[in-house]
Amino acid sequence: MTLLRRYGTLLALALIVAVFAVASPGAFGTVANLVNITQQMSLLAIVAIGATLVMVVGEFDLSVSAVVSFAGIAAVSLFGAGHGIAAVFALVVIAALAMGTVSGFLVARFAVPSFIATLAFGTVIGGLTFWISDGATLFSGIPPAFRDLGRGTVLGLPVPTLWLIGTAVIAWLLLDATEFGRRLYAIGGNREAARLVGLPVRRDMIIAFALSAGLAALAGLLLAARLGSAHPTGGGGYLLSAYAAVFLGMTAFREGEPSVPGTLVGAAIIAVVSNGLTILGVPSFLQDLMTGAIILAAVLVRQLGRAGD
Amino acid sequence: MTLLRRYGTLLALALIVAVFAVASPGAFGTVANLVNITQQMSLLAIVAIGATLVMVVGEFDLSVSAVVSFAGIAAVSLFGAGHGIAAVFALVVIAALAMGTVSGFLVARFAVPSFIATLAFGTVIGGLTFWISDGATLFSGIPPAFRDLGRGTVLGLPVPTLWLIGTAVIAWLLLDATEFGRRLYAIGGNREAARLVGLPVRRDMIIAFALSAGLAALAGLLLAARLGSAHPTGGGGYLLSAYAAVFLGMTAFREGEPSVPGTLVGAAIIAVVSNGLTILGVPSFLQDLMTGAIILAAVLVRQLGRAGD
Amino acid sequence: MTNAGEGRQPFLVLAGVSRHFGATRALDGADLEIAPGEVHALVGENGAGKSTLIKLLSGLHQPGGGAILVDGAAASIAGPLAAEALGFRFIHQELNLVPQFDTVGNAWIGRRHPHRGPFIDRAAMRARVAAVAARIAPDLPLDRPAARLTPGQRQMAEIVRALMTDARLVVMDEPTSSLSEAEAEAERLHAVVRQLSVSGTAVLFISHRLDEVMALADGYTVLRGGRTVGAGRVKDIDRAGLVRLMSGGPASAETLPKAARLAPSGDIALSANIAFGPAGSHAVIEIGAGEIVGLYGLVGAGRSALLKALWGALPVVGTIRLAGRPLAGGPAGRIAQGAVYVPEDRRREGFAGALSIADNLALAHLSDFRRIPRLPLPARGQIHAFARDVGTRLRLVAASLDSSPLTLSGGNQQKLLFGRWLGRPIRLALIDEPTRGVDVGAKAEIHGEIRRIAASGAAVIAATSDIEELMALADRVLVMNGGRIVADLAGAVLTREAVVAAAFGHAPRSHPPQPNRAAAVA
Amino acid sequence: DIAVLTPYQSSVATNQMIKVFEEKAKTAGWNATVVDTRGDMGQLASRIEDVTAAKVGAIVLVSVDPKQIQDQVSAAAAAGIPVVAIDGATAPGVMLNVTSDNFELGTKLSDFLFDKLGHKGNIVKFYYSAHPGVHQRELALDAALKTNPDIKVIAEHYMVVPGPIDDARKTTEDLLKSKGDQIDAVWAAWDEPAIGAQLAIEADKPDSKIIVAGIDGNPQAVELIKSCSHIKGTVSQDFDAMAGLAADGLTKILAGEKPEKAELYAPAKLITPETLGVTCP
Ligand SMILES: Nc1ncnc2c1ncn2[C@@H]1O[C@H](COP(=O)(O)OP(=O)(O)OP(=O)(O)O)[C@@H](O)[C@H]1O
Ligand SMILES: Nc1ncnc2c1ncn2[C@@H]1O[C@H](COP(=O)(O)OP(=O)(O)OP(=O)(O)O)[C@@H](O)[C@H]1O
Ligand SMILES: [Mg+2]
Ligand SMILES: [Mg+2]
Repeated sequence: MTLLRRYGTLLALALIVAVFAVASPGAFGTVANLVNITQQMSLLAIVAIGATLVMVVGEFDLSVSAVVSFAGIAAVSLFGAGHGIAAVFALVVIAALAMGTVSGFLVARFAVPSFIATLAFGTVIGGLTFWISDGATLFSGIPPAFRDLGRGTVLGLPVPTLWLIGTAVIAWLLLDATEFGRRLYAIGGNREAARLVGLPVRRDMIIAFALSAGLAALAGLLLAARLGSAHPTGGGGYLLSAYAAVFLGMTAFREGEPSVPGTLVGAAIIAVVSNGLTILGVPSFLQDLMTGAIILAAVLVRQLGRAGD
Repeated sequence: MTLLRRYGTLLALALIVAVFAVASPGAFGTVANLVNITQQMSLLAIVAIGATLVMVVGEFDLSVSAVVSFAGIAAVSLFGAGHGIAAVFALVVIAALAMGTVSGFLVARFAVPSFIATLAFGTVIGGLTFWISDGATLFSGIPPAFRDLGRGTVLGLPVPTLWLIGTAVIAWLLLDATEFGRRLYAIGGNREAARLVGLPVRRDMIIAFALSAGLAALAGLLLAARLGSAHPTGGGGYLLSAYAAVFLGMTAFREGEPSVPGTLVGAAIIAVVSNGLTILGVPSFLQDLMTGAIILAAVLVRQLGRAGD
Repeated sequence: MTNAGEGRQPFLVLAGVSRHFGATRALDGADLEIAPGEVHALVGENGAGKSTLIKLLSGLHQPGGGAILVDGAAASIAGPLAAEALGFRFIHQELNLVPQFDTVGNAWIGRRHPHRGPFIDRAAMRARVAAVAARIAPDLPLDRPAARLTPGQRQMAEIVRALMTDARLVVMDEPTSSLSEAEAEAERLHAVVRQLSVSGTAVLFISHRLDEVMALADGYTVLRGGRTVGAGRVKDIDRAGLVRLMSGGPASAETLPKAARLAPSGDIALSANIAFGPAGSHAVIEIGAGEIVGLYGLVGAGRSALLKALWGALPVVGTIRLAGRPLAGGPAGRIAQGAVYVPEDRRREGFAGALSIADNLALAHLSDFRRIPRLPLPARGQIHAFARDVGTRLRLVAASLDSSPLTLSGGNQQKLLFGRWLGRPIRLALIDEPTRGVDVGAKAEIHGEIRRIAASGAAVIAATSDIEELMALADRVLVMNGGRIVADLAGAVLTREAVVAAAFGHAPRSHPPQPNRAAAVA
Repeated sequence: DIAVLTPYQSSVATNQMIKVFEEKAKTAGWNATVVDTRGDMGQLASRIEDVTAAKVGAIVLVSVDPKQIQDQVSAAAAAGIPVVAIDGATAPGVMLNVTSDNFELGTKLSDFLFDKLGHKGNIVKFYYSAHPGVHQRELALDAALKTNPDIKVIAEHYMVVPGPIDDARKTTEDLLKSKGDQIDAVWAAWDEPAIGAQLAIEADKPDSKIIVAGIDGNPQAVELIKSCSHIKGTVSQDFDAMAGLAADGLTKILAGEKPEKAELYAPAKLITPETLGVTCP
């Protein structure tokens, strides 16, 4: 029972994988497919890790999807303007950090609820993205070397997976093993107390928002690299899924707090379910039904384990 | 300054209306157009009022958009099966109330975070909607009398506006003038305290979720009536806008509490801005930019008024 | 008394400071002087402005007027960091821990953590905290999240936090209000205060326990209505003198003698035989109509858990009967049967910040305030009339009954929890820390109300950490330890010494609890 | 097993193509499953990887430009899985693309409207450049505008998807308020915005002479044409033919043959009140 309570959602993930592997040993259960899932979940997980940082301080960043779209469009246009890969990467990430800083500033300085601040600011970013792209999908001028940042394998692991591993390790250490991370959790747990002991609440919150936007931009760049094109609303699908991953993760470990390992479990559940259901050839509408039901079950498993408390 | 603090967002709405009226006296500033705006905001506002009820108890209902889509599709299919208008209305609303009850039960009984519970359950509802509609837009067999529930005017006011007025008045009385409303605010303010003074916390939360789904279904029915067709993802656009309205409204009255008048102001700001910008002929991308900026300004006005505290 | 600070020059002087919140003059010309190594008591009625004064020192609020002088120079304390830099440490009245952090984590927030390489060193963090905790609170669980500590344990965690580093001034806003006065807890804190004083650290101490003040402090300052109305050496004043200064009138009878009340009738009103809460907790209780039973124990002994269990807010196994009828249906069912409950943690369990003071008072029985009895529409007028009545009976100091309870001072918040049950028939009262943080005057009122409730034939159980209160109020005392009732003291054997001894687990058990034969004992 | 993948299943046109293809698949004895990614290209790429891993018999992409997911398409082709596109484009790895020429659809629509207006007047444009096919129609309009200097675009609106009907309706309501007297026609890049525009005109300016036209031959639009609404035309893509051609092509491919051409065009025809045999006042 304690096991169920502490690791319920993780057990649910294991169970889901096991069920699919039995149902489809030849396709789902292969090492190649499991490795591929890590690649498929990587962009979502990177966005979700960014969202996790902001959730840790108790806020929402709803501009992540706008930043994902922006990063792809901005990158392809910059390539069109003749810039090199390193320059494009740097420019786009810096622009995103600046955007995150603005969101963070609005929330931390003016106490605007983050939900509305980032939603509105995301709309602004969306407008900017449309302006740059003229609303069209951009294809041309992407250097192959850039595309390789989002595809192929290195040492047998897909490149996006490697990006994810890097991001996750850094974010995890940042949150769990540094003073900055402790401060973020303290701010999220009791902002008043954090203020009372003189933590730099505003500065840390702004940094969290900036990092969230930076990671969304990274995901956007990798998405453009992976697809070889950039779509002005290409990040739209990431918003709710990223938060689904974070919230699933919150039920996975610790006392219902957002955490990097939790978010990874959450993103993995989402990725495994859609991969597995597609491989099993489940029709679309049933996929939705089952995805929703499986996520609910994954959360409930843990809550049932807690019922004894 | 106090005025700015207490009614900042309302003043912002007035200011926005004034600016548009000056910029376009002949088109925006006419009575006909202002009346038309009330019609354009009505469905969004109805959904947002439902979301407000759930926000009052401190939770999110992210399944509202799925319920909007479901209601339209279910209604048109039921018409196809030969049912009458009253029966269809009743069946769809009852189905939605049942769905809301399930969400509410998951949240109140199992303490599943509402964000993930309603997101997942919304996915299930989406799957159901796809199943019923086979993914197609449905339009045949809608009786004209049903369509009249979503269009035309009565006593000079557009029919959707009348629905909105009715909904808003009832919801407002419910929240502000009944014991139920008092209990909801108490639950939202401090759930543990509410439980300890013997309030029926679970039951009230479940009712709030059920009402939210019921109102979303009403909006979905009116949308189908208004468009003469139902689209399996027709409610998709309502989710974020509804919460934008609620959060805008939270900065409008009371001390940051969700409220019906606040949500109306929020929905009005959203509707006025999009109407005004379209009438002024502002290009699409600039519309996004400006919508975001205006909403941010509307929230900031009030927060600036508070800066003195 | 340490006599430290005697004759030394004050290093901290507040001269005529004021601070207004809208129309409320929380501070209106307050003076305060503290010398190095002095233990200084700040006393005053609820709402006198004590906590507000502390907040000026900690940089949370800025003074609206007057001056703060440190070492003779005007200092502006811009924020918590500035206060920390001056060497000031604070234990605020409303506890401020991060709920999901354990004691170790909480102790380190805002401090430079020990590092190993680029990462924080958890072992070193724990070792430092354990060293500090060993002095003050050896029983405090260091690895349990604050959210799952009892209020008393949380208070200790705060104290540990404040004493982690050396300081010039340690400010404690009612640090002992949920600590038992038995040697282990409040006493241990007192010892620490004396140690600090000897090592030259000044201590500014706020408490409504005047005996504690008399025993511990060197100097005192009395605030009334935001103004300093008296200051001096404690050895030059007596308890009655302090009360006179605080209330501005004669030292009225603080508490009525027990004899002023009718003897309990002897009918059994409440009988319970339950297992509840943390594993191993078990209680057999019988209480007569009109009887006031005190519940005593050390921090974490299980008093609150027992009361919650009786209130139906915790899962229980066993039977609870009120006047022979089983109590059921959770808190709502108990209210319907005439039971009431006052929680101990006012912030987390007490009231809803979103509602006004008046609405919070009416919350537990909204249906009593209907315009038309059958329609669930609350009548604002009736709610306000009720709130006004409660306010006068308990001397509530509030700017307006329509404002949020969060704007009230700590003691006044406490009054709300009690006040919501006044004025209706009560058959069972479960009261957890009835007067935590309440000033002496209001304490007498609350005690009076409790007696009135008992006199009307109700069974009353009051858990308290204040042994003065326990002795003054209770006809019979149950002492808990480790989730069980270890002593049942009444009449001649009910002495302070017996109670304290029982709390530590080496008590002569007058009625050893025997769950199986509970019925026969009656 | 055949995997049918699309990002736009809930769009009327796409939905119709899929329906028809599913029927043809059934008669051919294939087991077709449809996967929809709700407009998300990244998801679509992942799902193609999945069905490739599942070693399906063939992949059919509907309403998506394979170039947007080139790597995954190439990988599928390399794994020996034939890839066929409907309403897509040719690309490496795609054995057959059956489509209507979107540029031609746009030209047909523009010419129809301009003829109706006598090559002089003001139009409102509803477009959606993010979809490469729909974008082609917009380019066709631009080309047609060059040769018709007297036609002016006095307002344009980038559609909100999902919810295009309601969006077009609201926008048209607003435009009728500000420019109602100047608008002569509404050019809709597909039928859903046209339906929205029609709803607004019917409610706010039922007597106006504004003409609305779109593309797709959406049944609701056809119905509205039949009932003499403001929608006067839609350029119908022959979805039956497209899905049929795709199914035939796939049959050949599965039998080991190569399709004669990598790209097949289904004819498009204009639907107007006249072609439907109704006379409107
Ligand atoms: N943030 C605030 N807004 C409005 N009024 C306030 C606020 N903080 C304090 N007050 C008011 O200022 C007065 C002094 O409060 P303060 O908390 O300093 O009292 P206190 O002496 O600490 O009382 P207690 O013994 O009950 O803790 C009270 O009347 C209180 O209602
Ligand atoms: N939520 C919880 N989870 C785990 N243990 C808990 C929880 N709440 C309380 N405890 C433990 O249960 C025991 C009894 O707690 P209780 O609150 O009843 O003590 P108490 O006698 O009221 O003490 P205090 O004087 O601190 O209020 C304590 O050891 C406490 O640490
Ligand atoms: Mg105080
Ligand atoms: Mg207790």
